[in-house]
Amino acid sequence: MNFQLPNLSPMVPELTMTALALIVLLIDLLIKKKEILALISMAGVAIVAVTLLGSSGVTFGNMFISDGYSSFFKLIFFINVILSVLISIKYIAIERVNYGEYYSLILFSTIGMMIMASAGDLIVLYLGLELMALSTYILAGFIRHDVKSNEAALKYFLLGAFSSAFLLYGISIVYGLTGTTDLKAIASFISEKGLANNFSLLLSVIFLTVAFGFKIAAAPFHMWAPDVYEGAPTSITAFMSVGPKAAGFAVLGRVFMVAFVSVKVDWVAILIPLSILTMAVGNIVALSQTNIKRMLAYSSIAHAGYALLGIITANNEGLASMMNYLMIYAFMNIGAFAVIIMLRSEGFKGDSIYDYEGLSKTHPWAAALMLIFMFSLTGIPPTAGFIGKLYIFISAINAGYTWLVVVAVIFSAISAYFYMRIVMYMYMREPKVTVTLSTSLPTDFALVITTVAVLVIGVFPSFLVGLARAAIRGF
Amino acid sequence: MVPLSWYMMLSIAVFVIGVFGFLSRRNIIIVFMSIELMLNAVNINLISLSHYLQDMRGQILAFFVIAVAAAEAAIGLAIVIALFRNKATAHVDEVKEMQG
Amino acid sequence: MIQQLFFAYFAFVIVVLSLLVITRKNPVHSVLWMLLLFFHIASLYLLLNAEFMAAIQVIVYAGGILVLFLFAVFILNIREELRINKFIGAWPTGLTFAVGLLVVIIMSIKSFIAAPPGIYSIDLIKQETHTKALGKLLYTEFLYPFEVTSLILLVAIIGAIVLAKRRLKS
Amino acid sequence: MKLYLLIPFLPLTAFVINILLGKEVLRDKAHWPSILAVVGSFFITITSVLPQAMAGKVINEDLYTWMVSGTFNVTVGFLIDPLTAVMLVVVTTCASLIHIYAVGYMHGDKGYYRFFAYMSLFTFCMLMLVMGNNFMQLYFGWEGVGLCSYFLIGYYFNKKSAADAGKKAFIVNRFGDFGFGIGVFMIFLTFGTLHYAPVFANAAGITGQTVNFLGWNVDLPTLIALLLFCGAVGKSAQVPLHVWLPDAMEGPTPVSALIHAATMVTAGVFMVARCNPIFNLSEIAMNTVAIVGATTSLFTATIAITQNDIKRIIAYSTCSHLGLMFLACGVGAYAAGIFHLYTHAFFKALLFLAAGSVIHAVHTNDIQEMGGLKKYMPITYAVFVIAALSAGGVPGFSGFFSKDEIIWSAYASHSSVGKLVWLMGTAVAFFTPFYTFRLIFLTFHGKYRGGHPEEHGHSAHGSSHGSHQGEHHIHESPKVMTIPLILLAVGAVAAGWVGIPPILGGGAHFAEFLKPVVGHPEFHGTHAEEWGVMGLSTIIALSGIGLAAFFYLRKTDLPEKIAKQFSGIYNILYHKYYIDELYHYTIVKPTLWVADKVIVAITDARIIEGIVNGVPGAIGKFSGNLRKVQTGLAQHYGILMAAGAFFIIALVLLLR
Amino acid sequence: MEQVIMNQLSYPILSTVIFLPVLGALLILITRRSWELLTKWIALGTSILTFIVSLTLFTDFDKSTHKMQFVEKHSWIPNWNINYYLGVDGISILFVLLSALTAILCVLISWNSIKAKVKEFYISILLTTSFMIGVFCSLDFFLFYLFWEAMLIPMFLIIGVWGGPNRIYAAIKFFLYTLVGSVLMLVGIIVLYLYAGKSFDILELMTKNYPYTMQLWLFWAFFAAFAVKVPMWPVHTWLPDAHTEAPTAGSVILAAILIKMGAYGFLRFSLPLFPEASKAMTPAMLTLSVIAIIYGAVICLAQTDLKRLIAYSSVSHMGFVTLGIFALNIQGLEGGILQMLNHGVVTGALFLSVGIVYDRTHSRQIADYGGLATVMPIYAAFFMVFTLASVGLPGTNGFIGEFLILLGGFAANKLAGVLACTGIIIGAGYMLWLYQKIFFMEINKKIIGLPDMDIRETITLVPLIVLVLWIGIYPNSFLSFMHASVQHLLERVNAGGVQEVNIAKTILEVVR
Repeated sequence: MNFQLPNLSPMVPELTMTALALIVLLIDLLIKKKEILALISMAGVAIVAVTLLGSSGVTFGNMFISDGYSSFFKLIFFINVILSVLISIKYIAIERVNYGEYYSLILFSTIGMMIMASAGDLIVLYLGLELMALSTYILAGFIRHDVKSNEAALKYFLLGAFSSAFLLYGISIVYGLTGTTDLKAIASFISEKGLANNFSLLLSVIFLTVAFGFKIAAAPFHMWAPDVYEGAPTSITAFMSVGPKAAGFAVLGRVFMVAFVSVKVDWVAILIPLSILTMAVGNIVALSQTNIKRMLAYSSIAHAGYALLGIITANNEGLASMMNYLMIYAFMNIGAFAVIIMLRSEGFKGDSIYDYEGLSKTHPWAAALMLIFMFSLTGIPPTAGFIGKLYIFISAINAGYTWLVVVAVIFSAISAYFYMRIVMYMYMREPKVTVTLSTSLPTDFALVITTVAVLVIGVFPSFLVGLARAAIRGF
Repeated sequence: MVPLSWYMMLSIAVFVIGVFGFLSRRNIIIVFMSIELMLNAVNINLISLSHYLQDMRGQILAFFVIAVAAAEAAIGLAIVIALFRNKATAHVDEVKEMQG
Repeated sequence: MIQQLFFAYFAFVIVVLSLLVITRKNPVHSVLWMLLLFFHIASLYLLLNAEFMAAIQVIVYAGGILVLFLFAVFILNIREELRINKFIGAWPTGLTFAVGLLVVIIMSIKSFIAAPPGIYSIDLIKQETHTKALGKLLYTEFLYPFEVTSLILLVAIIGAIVLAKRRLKS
Repeated sequence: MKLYLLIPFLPLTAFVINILLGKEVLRDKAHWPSILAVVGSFFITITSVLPQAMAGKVINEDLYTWMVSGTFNVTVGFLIDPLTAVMLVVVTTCASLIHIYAVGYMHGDKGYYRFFAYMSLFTFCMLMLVMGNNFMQLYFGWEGVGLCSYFLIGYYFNKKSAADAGKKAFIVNRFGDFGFGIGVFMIFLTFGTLHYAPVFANAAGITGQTVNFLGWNVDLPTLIALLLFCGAVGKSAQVPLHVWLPDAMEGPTPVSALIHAATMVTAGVFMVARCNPIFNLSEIAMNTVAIVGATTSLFTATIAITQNDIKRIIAYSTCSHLGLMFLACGVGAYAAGIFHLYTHAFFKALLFLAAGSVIHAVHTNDIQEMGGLKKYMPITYAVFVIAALSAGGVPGFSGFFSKDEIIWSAYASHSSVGKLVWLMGTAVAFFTPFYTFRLIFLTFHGKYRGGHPEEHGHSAHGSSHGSHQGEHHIHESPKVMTIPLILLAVGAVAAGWVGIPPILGGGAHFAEFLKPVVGHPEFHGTHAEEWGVMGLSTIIALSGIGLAAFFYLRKTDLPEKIAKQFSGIYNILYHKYYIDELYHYTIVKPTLWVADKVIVAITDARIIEGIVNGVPGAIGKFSGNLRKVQTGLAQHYGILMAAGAFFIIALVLLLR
Repeated sequence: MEQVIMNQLSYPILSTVIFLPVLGALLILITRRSWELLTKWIALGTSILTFIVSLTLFTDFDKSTHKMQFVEKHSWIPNWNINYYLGVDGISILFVLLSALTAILCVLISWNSIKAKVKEFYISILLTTSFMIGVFCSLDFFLFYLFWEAMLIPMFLIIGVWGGPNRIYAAIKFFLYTLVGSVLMLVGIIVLYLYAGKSFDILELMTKNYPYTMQLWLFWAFFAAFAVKVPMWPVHTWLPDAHTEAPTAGSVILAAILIKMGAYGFLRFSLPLFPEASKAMTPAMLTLSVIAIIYGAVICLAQTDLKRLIAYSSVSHMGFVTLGIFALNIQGLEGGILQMLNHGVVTGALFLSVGIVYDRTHSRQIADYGGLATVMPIYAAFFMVFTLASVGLPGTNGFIGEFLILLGGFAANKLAGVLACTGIIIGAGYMLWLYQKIFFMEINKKIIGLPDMDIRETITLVPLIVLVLWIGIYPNSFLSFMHASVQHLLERVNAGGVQEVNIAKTILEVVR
């Protein structure tokens, strides 16, 4: 039996990325200055991003799909990696965990996400998810001399493993029902055999929802998020508030829209209360937070709720709006974390919101940037956050979910309070503690990128919207 | 011939026992083992389905599950050890510094 | 009939052992019961004509994972373990929902219809041997996930080292 | 060059000059622009406007378009007809004399320029009011004079009572204007324009029409007339809105003379007369006007007999006379009303100015602290008596002719209402001379009852008059004050001679002059009746003087005894029928109470703010509770996940 | 182009007016923090320049047509069919001018009173100005909403950073209140956008007819945004707090421009887009307006805080504006628009005036004043003029607006007109009471020796006095701008045929 090597050209980005991760891992052994690894990682990711261009196609018998959809998500992952690494360099030195593995794990995690985004088969999806998740567990516990970091890793790990057991169980039922794990084959099998009314199928859909809901931190599967976000190294919090969430959305979109498209009505009916609950929990509990990382964790939960609206519309426009939203969220959220990370300095935690009191007096620029990110997260024009929400709302209303959008906008108005609270502390209170900013060139660079992106997308969203639309076209 | 449903029932039973173990035990190691139980339940399901569907995918997935389980166990235990170094406990309910 | 009896035995023992695993106070006992459990599951796999799976169940699980657990258990303080409650306070709630899940899963799964059988009939497997059949697939059709698994294992190694190695003096 | 335009705009110019330059540049010469302007207006009136009006020429011209909105089109325009001409004469004459008088009266006051600025502004507004050719301009002047009245009443603004009085005047007037404004709206809605000419021309067309107003079907002319009359009630201090006028006496005396006697308060009468084509359409409205006027007249006359403040007595007297004017209008004798307006302006301004002269000398308003002043201030005394005789309706004086015509008109109108108001008017004819002469006797006769001079030196007026004015220092006012007094006295005697009724051998020129504008009422009475009515009122007036002389010259202890005997009635009268208190407790207090205790404390703070703050508060509290779900224990999170999965599956099972 | 008249000038005038302040803000951003004087002069210069440029609008405006003028249209976000689309008509042009004028006054009045974070303050003021002008010029819903919401950011900061003691509460309240309303409008905008075949073009949307039920829903969605901004009763309670706590310039912007946006929204959007719904909802709107008039006036009687009183009086005065708008006749509408302008001028002036004494005494309590007319006579005179304008005395601008509104309101609904008139009585009551307490009576010890207004302060108030008298004496120079546009608006509203008004029925319909 002859073995023919499948066409590898669609997965050049993944391969390059793997090579990059391994190279970083190896170089780590050779050099002392770990900052170089960061540089290599970023440069490498930039190169990988370039390879995205020519990488469309399907290979490994539908297991790997590289299309606009996956490429768009990969772009989010790359931006996520680059920005996270930029803000990590100084930070992990301050936290005294300046190890080379950090960067390679980030890269491995990203590979996992890329695999998820490109997965055309539940097996690959599971493995990509595990690759991403395992790397992230480690990263969450990377500050191993810090109890909080350990705790974050432990909780993330326990609940992550729990949720992947659900995922597996769901996969096993789908497999039993359809005899395959290929998404397209599942879809055609379901519609051919008229399985759409089969409760077992719904059971598996629900189990997959649980697992994906866990990844995107949708209520009631969100409970890990606040603790893990708070305990994990801040740079990793930024990283995983964007990457794994986007990856979760990627698989959610693809699995539900491709494999389970025949039971659209059902999973939409499941996701609607989920998204309302998510917005509610995220926005409401965020109101009473005093730790900014934790607050942003809840905010991240809430944003998942908004993005879910894109999936709920269950059409291409909705998916495009969801992708657009996640891209924008990447910029604004990491931007916010970049400011947060600057407050962390030797001997100063800087993650309480009270540490932001009077920041505008002591560090006007940092405060101004934080202000922009907070307004963007609230969704006030002319920032990108508004564009993201607008697109989501347009597509949801277009799909007939006006009432749901009303709910969403009301929660979004509620959310304004906790974002504004930060602004209020920064601008309207007097400084109580002296905050020294641990600025560094990479962090500044990350801030410049995110700020410019937030403002430019806010005023000229055309390119991004067009990109998301183009990406979804071949879905 | 044993009907498929028996296997599936067994799988469900083990899965739920695993869920219960996960949800109620204090000892982290036993919680880990509960997760392994759940994975094993899935494996039982997969392999029996694979057998009855006369298709190898199920077994292949089970194979990967075992591999991943091993990796998970390694990382999980590493996390426990790291935690144990900072806070000498192996009880989940004592690890709740962060809440709210 | 014989098969059914075997199944009945294995199923019963597996359930009982599972319960034992999660109810023992002493983690060492749990690990040992689990070992037994894994052997039974492996036997079940044999019943399903999956020799290779049975083998790795024993080798990887019993041989690898459980030994790892045992190591971990020994680090912990077992004496203290025996003195305190083994369940968390909310275990009744956990039990309720576990039972609830059991009920609703069973209710849903009732409508399960197995997909039509594929090509890997028992005869084919017997003829080709299970290991070979599986191996062939793994290295051809499922090469991609197989490679991904290698990355997972690599990450596991890195992770275990990063997390568990002794504190560096800085 | 339209010369008549200068009449209002000269005072306006004076105002602008004074307000811009008065404080720094003109200082104690601030009276010059104002006096020159108003005297200029006076001469233009006399030399140009009056002859034209006499010649029967009516000017009705628009100056410019003020407001346009759809079909609503209002101009600033001028109408000069006989009625306007009479008003112009009254206003410019009185204003000129009072301006001159004020030079002496206000001398040395530190707000000197301000006083004259306001006076000029007032003159401007009053002239705009009487000269306007449409309701909007009438309204403009109406509010403008109200504003100046507010400024001038509150002229001594550091004094609380003065500031209060000004505010009160303004707000009470607003109540009247409320109706007036709505009346103007109704006119626009009915006629589609606010110009006098088309409105009055078409007025007859609305006879008998009804309109749904706030749920009631009302007769349209009645509605419009009554709404307009509301404004008149406010401005002319008629019952029940008369309460501001006595308080308005807080202002400097020239202000009282000009605004609260001669001109502004008569605007209501002017307006009713001006709108006679509308009023004539409604008997109800006419009767209302007559009864309100008669009531006010009697009501305030009775109050006046118990008051002790020299200016307040005159103020009540003003109310009373204004009531008579309305009485006249109400029985259709507009010309009689305007005639009384005209004579009243002279004698009442004279009364006020004379009173001012007294106050200027003794620095108190309380007649109980005066007495025996005639030897110190003979001129003042003389003019005061002339004014009193005129006001009291003693034959030969101006007041007699006008008052007599009113009473005769009331009697002669062929309605029962006319007879009723005639009776009331006749009663007033008794009270008026009584209280006026009571005032004279208490002030100028007897002995000086003033206390230590220093006590009064500062209290009545600003600090500028603070010198030694004991009994021995009381002296006649300077010439600049007495000459206007004398001139006004001439008017008080002779002004009425232009309207001597035919029965007394006169030509009733006044009524004839006004006839094109206000028409002429139909009288039903013989010459004998007319003689009877005239004789009766004259006898009554004289007996009023006699009684006053008896009480306050002979038996000076009698009034006190009577007051004690009838303390109930006396107190009611002394406290002005408790109207102020009534308003205070039924309108002011409840409104403030509602504002403070209900709206601020309950509606706004509890209900609306309760929801506004309560909902976020509840969300916040909910948030605080909800975060407790996040116990920090991983297994609780797991339970929640399992529960979530369980509930979703269960719901799907149940609902599908 | 038949719908609009493109900009004939050699430069894009509306863009210039909108973005000049932004340019100024950027200039300030790059100046050194220590050069405060330069910052102020840049702010002043920019705002004056903006105003001068905007005067061209006033002179070159063609009053004979209702069409949008000085129109600029560029493709902006083609994916969503969004254009950068600006233009003014007779309804909006006056507010552009007023905004530009207000900016100058705000800079002037803050000259000495803002001492902390000077740079940020002037940036905020300029940005607010820019966004406000943008709101009035936008002909694209997206652009409109962008400006509408973006304005919240600097305004939030102005109140919260430079405000009084309770500023944080006020700022957050202001922000959340208006945000809740705005987001509902956003939903409405999106619904319109989708219904009209994906178009944000306001003029195009106005040409379409919408189903009645949809109109009702959308009317209320837009109402949520506009009513909060106006503010109508009972969603007015942010206003006293925000006005009171904001720094003088903030109060002025709020009073002069920001709350006009709500009424402007009704005019520009609610009426022409949902004519039938507007007509059906007229009774409700009139009721709310009348309640606002009386409620706002009565509540003023019980105030002890100077700025709070003026703030509540705004509620009452804006009640007149909404009354006029929903009278749905030409007098009411034109009166409403003019009264918006008047209220901007007068209340802005009152807040400026209060700011002037506040700078001296740092007290807003009415009880801390008394006899001020003796101490600061010129100031008292200015304040008197504004007080009189506020109570609507003929000869001042307040009279023209109120008269037209009441006339229109009376014509539309007699009861509403009559009840609204009572607001004028009470209005005189509280304003004169206020004036008396502050300027008359015995001199309060706390204010002895205060200097009268200086040149800068006088210059700040003089333009407003001029406007008060100008509009009062010759309102036609402003009314004439509106005629064509208002006429057109009325035609649009009346084109839909008279909808029989039955509140209970319509409410039922909405519920259903």
